[in-house]
Amino acid sequence: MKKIVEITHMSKRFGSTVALDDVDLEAYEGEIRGLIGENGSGKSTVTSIYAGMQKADAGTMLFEGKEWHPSSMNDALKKGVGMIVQENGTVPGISVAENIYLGEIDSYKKGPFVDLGRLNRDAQKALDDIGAGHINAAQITGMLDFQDRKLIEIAKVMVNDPKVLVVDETTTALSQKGREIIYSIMNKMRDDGKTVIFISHDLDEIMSVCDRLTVLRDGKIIRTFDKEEFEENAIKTSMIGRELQGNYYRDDYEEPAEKETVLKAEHLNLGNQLVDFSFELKKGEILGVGGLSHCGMHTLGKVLFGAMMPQSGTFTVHGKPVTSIHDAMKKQIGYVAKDRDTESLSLDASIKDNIAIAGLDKFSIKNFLILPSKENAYVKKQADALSIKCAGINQYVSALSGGNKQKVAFGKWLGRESEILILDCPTRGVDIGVKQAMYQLMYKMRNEGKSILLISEEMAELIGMSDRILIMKDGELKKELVRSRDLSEADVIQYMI
Amino acid sequence: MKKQHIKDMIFRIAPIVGLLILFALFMVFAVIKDINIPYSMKNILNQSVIVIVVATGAIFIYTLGSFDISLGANMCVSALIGAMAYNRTGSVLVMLGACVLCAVLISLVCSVLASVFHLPVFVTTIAMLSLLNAGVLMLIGANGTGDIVQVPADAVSAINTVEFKLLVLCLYLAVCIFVFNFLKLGREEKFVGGNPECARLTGLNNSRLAILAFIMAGIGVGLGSFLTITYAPTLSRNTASSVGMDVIISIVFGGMPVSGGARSKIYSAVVGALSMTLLSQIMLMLNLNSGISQMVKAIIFILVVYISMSDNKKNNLPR
Amino acid sequence: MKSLKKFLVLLLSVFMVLGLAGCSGKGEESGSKGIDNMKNVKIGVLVADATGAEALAFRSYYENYIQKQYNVTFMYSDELADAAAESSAIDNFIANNCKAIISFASADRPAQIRKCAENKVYYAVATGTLSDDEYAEFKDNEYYVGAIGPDLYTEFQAGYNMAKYYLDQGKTKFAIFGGATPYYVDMHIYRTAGMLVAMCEAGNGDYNGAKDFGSMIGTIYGMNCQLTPAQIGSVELVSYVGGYDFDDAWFGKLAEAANNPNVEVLLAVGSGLDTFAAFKRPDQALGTVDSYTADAVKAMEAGTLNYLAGKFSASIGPIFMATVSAVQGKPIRTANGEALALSQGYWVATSAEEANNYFTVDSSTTDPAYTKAMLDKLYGASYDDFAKFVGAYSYEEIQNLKK
Amino acid sequence: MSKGKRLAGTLAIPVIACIVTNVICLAKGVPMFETGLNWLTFVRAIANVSLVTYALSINLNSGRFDFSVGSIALLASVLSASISVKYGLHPAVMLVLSLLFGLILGFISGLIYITVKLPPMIVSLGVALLYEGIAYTLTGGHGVSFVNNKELLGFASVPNYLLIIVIALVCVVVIFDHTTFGYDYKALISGQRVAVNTGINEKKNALICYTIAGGLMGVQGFISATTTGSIQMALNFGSIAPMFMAFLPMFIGGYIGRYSNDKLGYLLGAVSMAFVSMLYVRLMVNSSVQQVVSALLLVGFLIFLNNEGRIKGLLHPKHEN
Repeated sequence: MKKIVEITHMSKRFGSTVALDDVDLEAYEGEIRGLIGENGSGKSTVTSIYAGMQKADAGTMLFEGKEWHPSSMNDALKKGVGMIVQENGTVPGISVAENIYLGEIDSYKKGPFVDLGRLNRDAQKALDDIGAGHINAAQITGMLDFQDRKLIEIAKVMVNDPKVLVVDETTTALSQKGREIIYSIMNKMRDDGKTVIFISHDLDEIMSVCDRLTVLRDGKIIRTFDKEEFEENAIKTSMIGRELQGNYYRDDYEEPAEKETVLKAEHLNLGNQLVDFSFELKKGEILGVGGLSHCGMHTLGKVLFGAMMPQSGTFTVHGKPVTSIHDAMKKQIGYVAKDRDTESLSLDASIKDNIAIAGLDKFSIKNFLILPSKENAYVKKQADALSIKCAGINQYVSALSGGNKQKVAFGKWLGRESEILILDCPTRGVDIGVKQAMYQLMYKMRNEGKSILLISEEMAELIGMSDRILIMKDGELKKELVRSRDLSEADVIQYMI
Repeated sequence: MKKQHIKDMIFRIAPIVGLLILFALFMVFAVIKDINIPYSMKNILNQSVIVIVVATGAIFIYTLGSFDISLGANMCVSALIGAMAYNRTGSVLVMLGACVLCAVLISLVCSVLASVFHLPVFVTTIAMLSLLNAGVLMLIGANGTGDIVQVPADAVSAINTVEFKLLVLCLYLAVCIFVFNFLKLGREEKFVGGNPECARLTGLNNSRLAILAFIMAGIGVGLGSFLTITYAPTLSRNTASSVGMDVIISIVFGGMPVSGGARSKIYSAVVGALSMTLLSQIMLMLNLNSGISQMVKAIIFILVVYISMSDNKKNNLPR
Repeated sequence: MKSLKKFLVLLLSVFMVLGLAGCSGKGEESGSKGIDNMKNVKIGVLVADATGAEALAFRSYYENYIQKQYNVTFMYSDELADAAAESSAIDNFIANNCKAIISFASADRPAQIRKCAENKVYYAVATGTLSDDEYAEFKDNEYYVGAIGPDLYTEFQAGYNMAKYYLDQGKTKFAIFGGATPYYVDMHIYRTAGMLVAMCEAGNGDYNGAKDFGSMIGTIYGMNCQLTPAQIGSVELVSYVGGYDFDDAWFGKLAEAANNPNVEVLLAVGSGLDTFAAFKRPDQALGTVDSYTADAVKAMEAGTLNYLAGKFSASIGPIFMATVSAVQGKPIRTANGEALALSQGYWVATSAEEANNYFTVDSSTTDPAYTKAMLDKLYGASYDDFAKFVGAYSYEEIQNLKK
Repeated sequence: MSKGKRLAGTLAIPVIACIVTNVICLAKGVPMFETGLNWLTFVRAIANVSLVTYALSINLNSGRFDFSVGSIALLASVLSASISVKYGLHPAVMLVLSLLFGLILGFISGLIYITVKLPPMIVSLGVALLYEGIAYTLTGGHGVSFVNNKELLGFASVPNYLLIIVIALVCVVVIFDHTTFGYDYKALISGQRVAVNTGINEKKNALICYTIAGGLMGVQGFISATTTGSIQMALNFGSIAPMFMAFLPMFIGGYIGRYSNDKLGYLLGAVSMAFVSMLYVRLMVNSSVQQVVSALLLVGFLIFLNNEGRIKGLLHPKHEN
């Protein structure tokens, strides 16, 4: 096998954080190489540097044995290295075709002008080629859902026929159909003797898809596993640097002790996101809500927190209706939003600011005056309880890793001693160590009699943690499943699609 | 780690260093040009005080990440109303009350309008500017004493002292610092400026906070218009016409980020306004023509703000 | 290290000696009272307009002529928009040890005078006057030097004369640009009133019930200074525009007002060249109060402009001499020891030749209307001599004085 | 969207403006368009407002607030007028010079922005002061006057203004909708981070934006100057006034853009404003009333724009639920 990607002694810092520390990595023709590691381990950083998104501080890169210095993602793509990024990689305000040829419109010039007809035709062909022909190339990208937008990115990369394809945590956001498209592309590339670098935090997925697997931790390469060496515990151990103690999920299968209903929703309607939706949340229960990305479950979370008003229907907490966010908070509801960086946290503010803001009424005197000592004590308590890794509570949140950011977001609501917690994808983009801590925390809270609404796109998490699972599809409640040992992912998925 | 820390420090104190350098320069020229330094000191305070008061209030609006272009016009209307109130009643207290009440009311109308109709705050203030300018002409017309509205000079001469102005300034500054740093309101304002959506999802009522911010700013404008009357009891349609832009320039010069948020500083107004006044004084001593002194001012402005704010780490251009 | 200290001590002593010498020198100089060997006098100048042609002509006379001829330094303020800015500017001048202030800014003259008097700085009004009440308050104040310039009645007269010039030619259809009239600026209101009164007399009619000086001013105020076209007996005010909006509607209004087919004469209370001139038809006449600039002369030659009333830039020479005299302890006051209150009118040109003569003198920095030789006679002069000199302000009289 | 709906959405506002203003005029017994001069005033207003609106919107759409547009018009026209008057140049040459100086000044302004990387609003404050100061210093505070230059003043004519309006519209539409620069520009507006990561040169794009905006303002300065033959100096932000006339047409343009092209929308917004201006002119509305009406129009339209859904809901209450 020919070595196609070769990275030696690469280092990269972001301010005070060391993202990559002397990393050596190589990949060969005809393989699907997995990259796995906790958040902040550097797996996205190393690949994004190779794909031209940013520059390394030190180290050398070779591509097909030659020096490799891409000036931008487009430059890298042109020369044969394409990357599908984790976050949204499309521009919403322009057409699909323009996104596919973003930064390369120059090649569609007819005289001084842009030949829109040819642009659209070529883009449509690119979409058809990857099996995403249902997308109209002339459409405005912002009108499409997340999955179709991902497919556009894939088309954008594939139209350049890359020799190396990097897929960064893309599949979590995709439905089965989307996943199949991407798997088939990856397999075809391997079969054509090209290279795929696949990044995922989903151990099962990465083990089934990849030929070899490299584990990163704290910006260092820990170990590379060959296919035959794949073994879940060994990989996990090398990922977090120690043996996982205790269980990942909870291991009891008892019903909640109490039967008291704390939150009750009746006939909620909101566009196509909620259709005649009714359910009850009991005290001391973890209620999972699952479905595909756009089934309406994220909207449900916002509605229950008073952040969106349903068109019709009611929901009550202890029999009293919730009228606004402020009211929801008074009724002891807490909400951790799905989009951490834009909805849960203010990145340019400190840990203290972020945690304190939700609890101002808890520690201020007469809900008015703030004494620094009380504030610090309040924040410190949460930070310690969650063991947030930071230089101090005055550190800016933007400098924290994903997991620690999520802990801050949790901290906002723990301090308020919320009785009902609405958690929308609480472990999204969080590494295993933190994930486990979160699960333990959720379980502990459940046993203290708190109620948790766990909205999640991860099947295993729902099955592993929930007392009951509500499956949503197109805004409707499709199925209610009760916790049991026999529940498998297939059981759950069949109601989603 | 350390290096970064030091860099942050430098950025943070750059405006203050700028103020000190300007002060040093001022002293050097003052000695060379043999000017009346004690009088000049008093003069600098006198000239900065109004901008400081108004700008300090305006910080609350800037903290939210928005800004108000109608502050000067609001001040003019409030001062006119205050002066008319004095002429009716002969009471300085009534004048103060009228100034503050009118300014707060105008701010309130502006912010409530924006919040009720979901308008962008800045654009609302643009419309407000036109309305207030028209209002000024009408008030002057209604007053019927030519192009001016006047309060008898002896009515306010007793309080036209640096000591009184400093007292007003310190009181208001103390209140603002207190509100900004020790009250729930201040925290919430800063948080909204950092991330409005997150603030909303944390139960903060953004439009209520915007209204409160405008009220705080309105109080500053009201006090500013009161001080304007005491300083120059003859008002015209041009009263406070330069204050609006002076406030923006001073706040930015003082190191306040225009995007607001957690890094907002209440003392920016003080530092910025004093710096700008010192700069003008230096220009005056050099007796440059208006055009050249404005060019020098512009260049120094961009340079100082560049040193204190520029974020070269970011890939993208700021917006 | 030691040598450094020594050096410093040496330096210090040198400075001290120099300083002492300087002080004694000053003492000597202030003893002699001649205008040519006085020590440098710093004079602050307050301006409300830093860009107008007239303001710049005045500034040029002071900076490019007076400052070169006399041992004085002028410090100019920025453009002062309101009373607060005036007050700040005076503070600045006091801090910079100005001995006197000459003011072109009129937002709050009493406040200006009070502040100057409190700080023992002489104060004079250039190209303007105080109201009677104000004069009564300050005439005995030793720091108030006085005012020389057109009083409001003179402004009224300027407007009256301009309109009358055309009415006498038998013109009956007028358009007026009222300048800052809608902003309640007296100077422009009085000029406008003058024009309207002239029309009332010639047309034997009235403008909204008013026909003379007293009632016309009241009527204009009564209209909130927003004038409207009207038939005035046999004369017609066909159109009227006021304000300085500089927006499209304003340009449109100017164009419409000027280009009205009925209008024969365009009258402007100020800036006629920047407003009406561009829209004027060849068959129309244009009269304005403005200053003598090269453009104005050209406009007169081209027939764009037929009547120009303007202040001559050297008209601020006498007030300068009165101020310097006061600073040097030789104040010029009336017999009762009161401050100066002298009126001075406009130079009026109705032909290109006249305008050109005026402009030549007015713009000269070597031989202006009032030269050093002429002004020197005013230094510490008697009130009568001074008043006589100022009173003879017409172009011809000044030319005679020169000879 | 159907063609009919597009046409209706595109033309609704200008047509309403036209009808309402004309009806008011007629009610007062003054027809809006009587003489050729009326048309000249009308067309000049369109040219002026549309140019400023394009210039301001180019950067504002990208989140860059620019206080300096007025100062660019001022300085560009001072430079071109000084040269043209001195050498007795043809108005067309002065127009080209204004455009050129505008482009250069815009370029410099953009260069400062991408160099110091400060929020554009701050940079534009500095640039406005700087350009005002330069203009003042160059002319000694006098400004430029060419009242006697009949040739330059003679530029003001309906065909000339129409030509400018059409050329400006064609230029902005072509540049922003049909060139690679325009495609990149749009990508940067709605997805700055993604676009930059993909390899679009944001600095170059911003620089071009500032340059084009400057050029447009140069032409606007030329129109202002040749209207009365004089350029008044401004200090201390006196030059920012023209910016304010662009806001309402910009919002109108944004609304129309939903149905057709936003640049065309800005022009139609300018046309609507020109009708309103004509109303002020023909009825000799005094300036304080004018200010109030304009402010109310701005607020009113914004309220409509931001509450369209609610307003429609009020007009057509839903019968279900």
